[in-house]
Amino acid sequence: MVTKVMQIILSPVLALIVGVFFLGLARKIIARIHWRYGPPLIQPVIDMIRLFYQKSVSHGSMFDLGLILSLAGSIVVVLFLPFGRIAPLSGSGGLLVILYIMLLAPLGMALSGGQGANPNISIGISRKLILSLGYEVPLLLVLLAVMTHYKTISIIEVVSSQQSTGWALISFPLFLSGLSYFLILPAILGLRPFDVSSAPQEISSGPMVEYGGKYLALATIEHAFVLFISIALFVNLFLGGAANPVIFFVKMLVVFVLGLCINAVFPRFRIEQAIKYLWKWPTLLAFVGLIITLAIRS
Amino acid sequence: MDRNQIAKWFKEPAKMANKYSLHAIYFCTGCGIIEVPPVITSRWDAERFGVIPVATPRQANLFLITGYVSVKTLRAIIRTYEQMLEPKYTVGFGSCPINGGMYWDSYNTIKHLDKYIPIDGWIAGCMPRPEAIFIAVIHLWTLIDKDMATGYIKYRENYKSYRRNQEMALGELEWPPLFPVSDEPRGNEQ
Amino acid sequence: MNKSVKEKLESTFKDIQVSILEDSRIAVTAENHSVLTILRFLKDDGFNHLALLSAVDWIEDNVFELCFILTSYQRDDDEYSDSQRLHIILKTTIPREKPDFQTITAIFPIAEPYEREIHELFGIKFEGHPRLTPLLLEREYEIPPFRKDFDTRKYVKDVFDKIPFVEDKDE
Amino acid sequence: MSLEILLIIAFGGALLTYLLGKTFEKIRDFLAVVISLSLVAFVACLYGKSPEKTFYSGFFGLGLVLRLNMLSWFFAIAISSLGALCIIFSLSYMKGRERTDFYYSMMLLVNAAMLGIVLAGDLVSFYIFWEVMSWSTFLLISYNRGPALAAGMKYIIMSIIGSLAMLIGMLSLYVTYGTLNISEISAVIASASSGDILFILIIFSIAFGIKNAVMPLHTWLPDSYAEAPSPFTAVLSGMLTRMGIYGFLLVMYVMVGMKNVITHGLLNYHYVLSLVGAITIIIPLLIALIQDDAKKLLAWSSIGQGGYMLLGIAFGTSLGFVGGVYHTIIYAACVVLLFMAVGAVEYRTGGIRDLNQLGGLIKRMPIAFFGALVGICGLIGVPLTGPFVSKWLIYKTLILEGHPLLALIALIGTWISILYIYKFLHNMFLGQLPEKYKDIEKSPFSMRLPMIVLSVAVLFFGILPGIPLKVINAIGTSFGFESLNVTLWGVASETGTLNTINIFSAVLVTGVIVWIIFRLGTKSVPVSQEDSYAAGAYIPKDKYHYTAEFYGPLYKMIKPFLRDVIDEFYYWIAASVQRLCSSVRRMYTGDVGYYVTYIILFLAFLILVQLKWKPW
Repeated sequence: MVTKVMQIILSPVLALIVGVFFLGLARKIIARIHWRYGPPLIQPVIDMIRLFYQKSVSHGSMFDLGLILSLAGSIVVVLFLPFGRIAPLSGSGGLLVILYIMLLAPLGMALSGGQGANPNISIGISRKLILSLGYEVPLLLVLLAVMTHYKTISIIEVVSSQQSTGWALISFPLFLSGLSYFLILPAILGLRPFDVSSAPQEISSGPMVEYGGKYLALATIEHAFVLFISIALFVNLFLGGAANPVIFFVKMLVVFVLGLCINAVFPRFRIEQAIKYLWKWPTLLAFVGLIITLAIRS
Repeated sequence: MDRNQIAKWFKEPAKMANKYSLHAIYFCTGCGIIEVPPVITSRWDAERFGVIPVATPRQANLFLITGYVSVKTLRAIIRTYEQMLEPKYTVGFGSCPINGGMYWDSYNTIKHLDKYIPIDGWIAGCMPRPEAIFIAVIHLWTLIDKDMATGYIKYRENYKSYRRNQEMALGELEWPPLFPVSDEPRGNEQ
Repeated sequence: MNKSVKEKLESTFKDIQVSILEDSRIAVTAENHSVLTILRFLKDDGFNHLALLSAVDWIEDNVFELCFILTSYQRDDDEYSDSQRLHIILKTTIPREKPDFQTITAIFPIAEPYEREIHELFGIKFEGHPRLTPLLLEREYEIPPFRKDFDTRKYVKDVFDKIPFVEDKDE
Repeated sequence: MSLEILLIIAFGGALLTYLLGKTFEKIRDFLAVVISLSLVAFVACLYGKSPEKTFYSGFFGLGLVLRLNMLSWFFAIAISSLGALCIIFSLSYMKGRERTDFYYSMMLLVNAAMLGIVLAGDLVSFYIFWEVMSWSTFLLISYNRGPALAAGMKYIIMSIIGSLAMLIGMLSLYVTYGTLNISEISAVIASASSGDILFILIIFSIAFGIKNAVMPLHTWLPDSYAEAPSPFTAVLSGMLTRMGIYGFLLVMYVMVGMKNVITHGLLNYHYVLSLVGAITIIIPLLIALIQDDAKKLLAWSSIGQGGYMLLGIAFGTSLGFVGGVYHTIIYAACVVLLFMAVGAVEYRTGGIRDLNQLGGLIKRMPIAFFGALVGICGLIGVPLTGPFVSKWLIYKTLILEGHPLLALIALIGTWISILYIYKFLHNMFLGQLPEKYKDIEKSPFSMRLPMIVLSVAVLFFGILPGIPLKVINAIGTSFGFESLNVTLWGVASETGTLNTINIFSAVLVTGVIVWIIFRLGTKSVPVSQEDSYAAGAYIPKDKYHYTAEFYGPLYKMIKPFLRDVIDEFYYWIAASVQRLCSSVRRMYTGDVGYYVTYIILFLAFLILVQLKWKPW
């Protein structure tokens, strides 16, 4: 029982460290791609310390509770995701629960933004929800393909069966789903080609318009957790989720750097272009993957 | 990050964090705005100093006023400054915000921006080059270190006179006063 | 080509002076009561683009001078090229004490913002104008700023310099 | 404690309130509440018992039977409790209106009729109560005159068609088996040929499909929900439309027995039913996305959510059955909550339902906002609410039964419902508060009480789903399914267990930790809605709230496909029938000569037929 409690405490802390490191790394890599030095690796930590000391402005109780719900939702998803062998709560619900709890974060952000009473926020939230509808279609196809392929809805079994039968990314029907998941990864993370919902130029950073000191710090922490969750889900489902956390971290690093290189050089999509792209190629790939797994299964 | 820097970090993290993470919001008032893009992009890269442009005053703590201030723009500048969160610093570019510069006798420009909102740092030069802007940032660091960048505290304590000046220059203001301007001197601070 | 326009103008209107400044500029000075008819006439003749409407303050002979600059894009007279398109500058003078004029938005709707600006900066009233509200300036001025007798030094001294500096802890 | 006393109280109460209403207003309201609460208590103490009684057997030699089994008890407790809450809600909603005693008696009558349907043991009494319910619903829908009359007319025509279909089914059953008692039929029907069973299934599913607004038969629902008074819409959407689901359960499980449905179905009927359920999910939810009227939006959403229930019960596995039934009941609570929130806002803002004219009401009506928020989290299936458990069960059946495409449609349905339901919440409660609503006061206590009760119920049954699941599992075992391993916090099985206590404790602990971190930062200053970012400009009054075309880019992409074609098709049929009748009317010209010629011609025709084919 003690190791279980230890794991429950350890995995969010690890996720926070990895997420914040990825944020710092992202700014450094993007800077290097732009031929400039870029901030020190611990710049996000400095930003957060400053933000915590800065005064802040609140628009009402829902404005605070929504943000707290969104951050708590992201942390709870981390508890359900196995990180190497640390898998605190993965037994109680499997992929369906992960899919649904990933819903808490945008809902919390939308509620707190809604009370901010600013049209920039409302436009940002409506774009964020349209984008989430956009990338949900291929994401669901991918998850259903994995679930029907391994005939289970528990993520631990998916990881353990990959130990034996090799990575899902290489096995025949699932490499299509893996590819399509990788194509929609920037949309899930809200990175450059798809950061329509928090576009600084058009809608002055969307839902984060009214976030001041500690609110902005909590929002960046929540973004770090979402970064960790999406990549950890990809590694667990398609790269076999390693035995010990270090290999798991290395796999995540590789996936993240690849995703970042795409992100650094792309201009931002308009929301219609993003939806058209998301519903065309990734959905086609994932659909074919699902049909093949269905054919093999029956 | 040599030894005494780390000691400083532990002694007063707030001040150090304020120094090395200045999120700037800049107001495209006058001709100085053309200097800002090279500063924040690859050629001169302000991000090395932790200065990144942000979209809204709520997320910012550095306010760059780049160039002459017309009477109509002063209204927006005051509104933006009041929406920023403390601790906040302002830097004026060029001589026009200092004393009106070459528009010293124009009926439509604000001569001494210092009368309406506190300015922590000035950069001389009829639109300073990016290097001058970095020197200003370094200068602002030392000011923060020595607790001399106290524009926002001055604004809070002398809000009555600032508000009176603003109303003299702009006539009636649509938004309520930031701090209560009633007669007793010490209103509750923000 | 300028000759034909010059004769046409002189033949139809009697008390106007038409002079050709250079090969593509015609200056027409007319009385302010006949300005509307001339504008209507020129518009029907093809000069349907009002390039500019501006005013000049001749403080010595105590008069405001309104200039209407008309040009046209559609006139396909062959012999003049794009660069020296024919411009007609129609000038009238109105007395400085009673600076009002009738609006020309009926003929050229585009003149509406121009007239508001002139009203705000020179103080010339245009009867019949849909909305003569201030366009650019933030504050009210007793003497409109563009008039020659408006002393900017005095204005700055008694408006901006009167605002005191903010010393620490002043009462 | 027999069942007739229950029905006598229910129907007698309706009559009594009408008569009493004429004289004392106050006592009538009090009486209505007391009767509905007594019904709840009465049904509650019938738990576990299954009395069976024929209360009248002189009807063509058929016994009219009242019986109570686990399934009908579960529906009865839901009907009576939701009915009681809606009557409490309408106490203040109906305060200033005219014809309120007619309204209260009709509400109690509908409540009683639904109880009757659920307790009916044989098809004749089932049919009688079904008709009573349809007619009282018609009267209540067309309560506030004007467009409501047309909506009521449309509703009553379609429900008459449904009742006729049910009548045909009953007659065919009576002719073949000589009895209409459900238990007797279920015993003897196994021997029937598969063609018979298919006919019975189809004819009854038409009747119940219309009531449950399944896709092709759904067109009456949006108009009647929008026009009916809000408390009645809550009852209508909560339990009344779900009588169709009870009908499907009755026919598929009780009467025909699931084994026969699967094996005998030629086109395996339950697969077609699940396909219809899937279509019912996608298209109405997309249409709900582009609605601007709060009630229309909720109406289209409840059509779509009906599809989930069909998906659950269509597969006949124990997991699916438990999921479907639990979704029917707990979703009813959520949608009643949402309609109560709309009713409260409508009551306070003088009947405004258009989503583009409201905004920022969270500051003035916090309890209505809390109710709407819980209703919304329920409708989406957010982890700590009831419908999450039922949706988890339904998805698990779909995936493990090897129908990932149906699971895909159901999951996409959930994401679409997130979009339109956030638009509903945002346009009504969040954003800038308009000038004219600056000083409206809170919703009255009689409206807040039911909302709080329902919110607590939805959250409680989401965190501890074991309680209702145990009851439904008992129903399942009574129908012959193998029982699930139901624990207090979810379903434990080797192919993936659900443990809501873990989720709840995880969310609670992390929430508290994050709240503490939040308090550690410097105190935040409350700020009014005028002090928001507007690029340095001052915020204009009433012009700074983004509601119209909320998902503009998405509308442009999906709007051309979303014309309600079926509705236009029905109107086209009605128009062509009208043209036909008017042409026949022209035959009667009122001139006797014409009539004589018609008679002679017809006689000649008869003689000719007799000579040629000698039919007699």
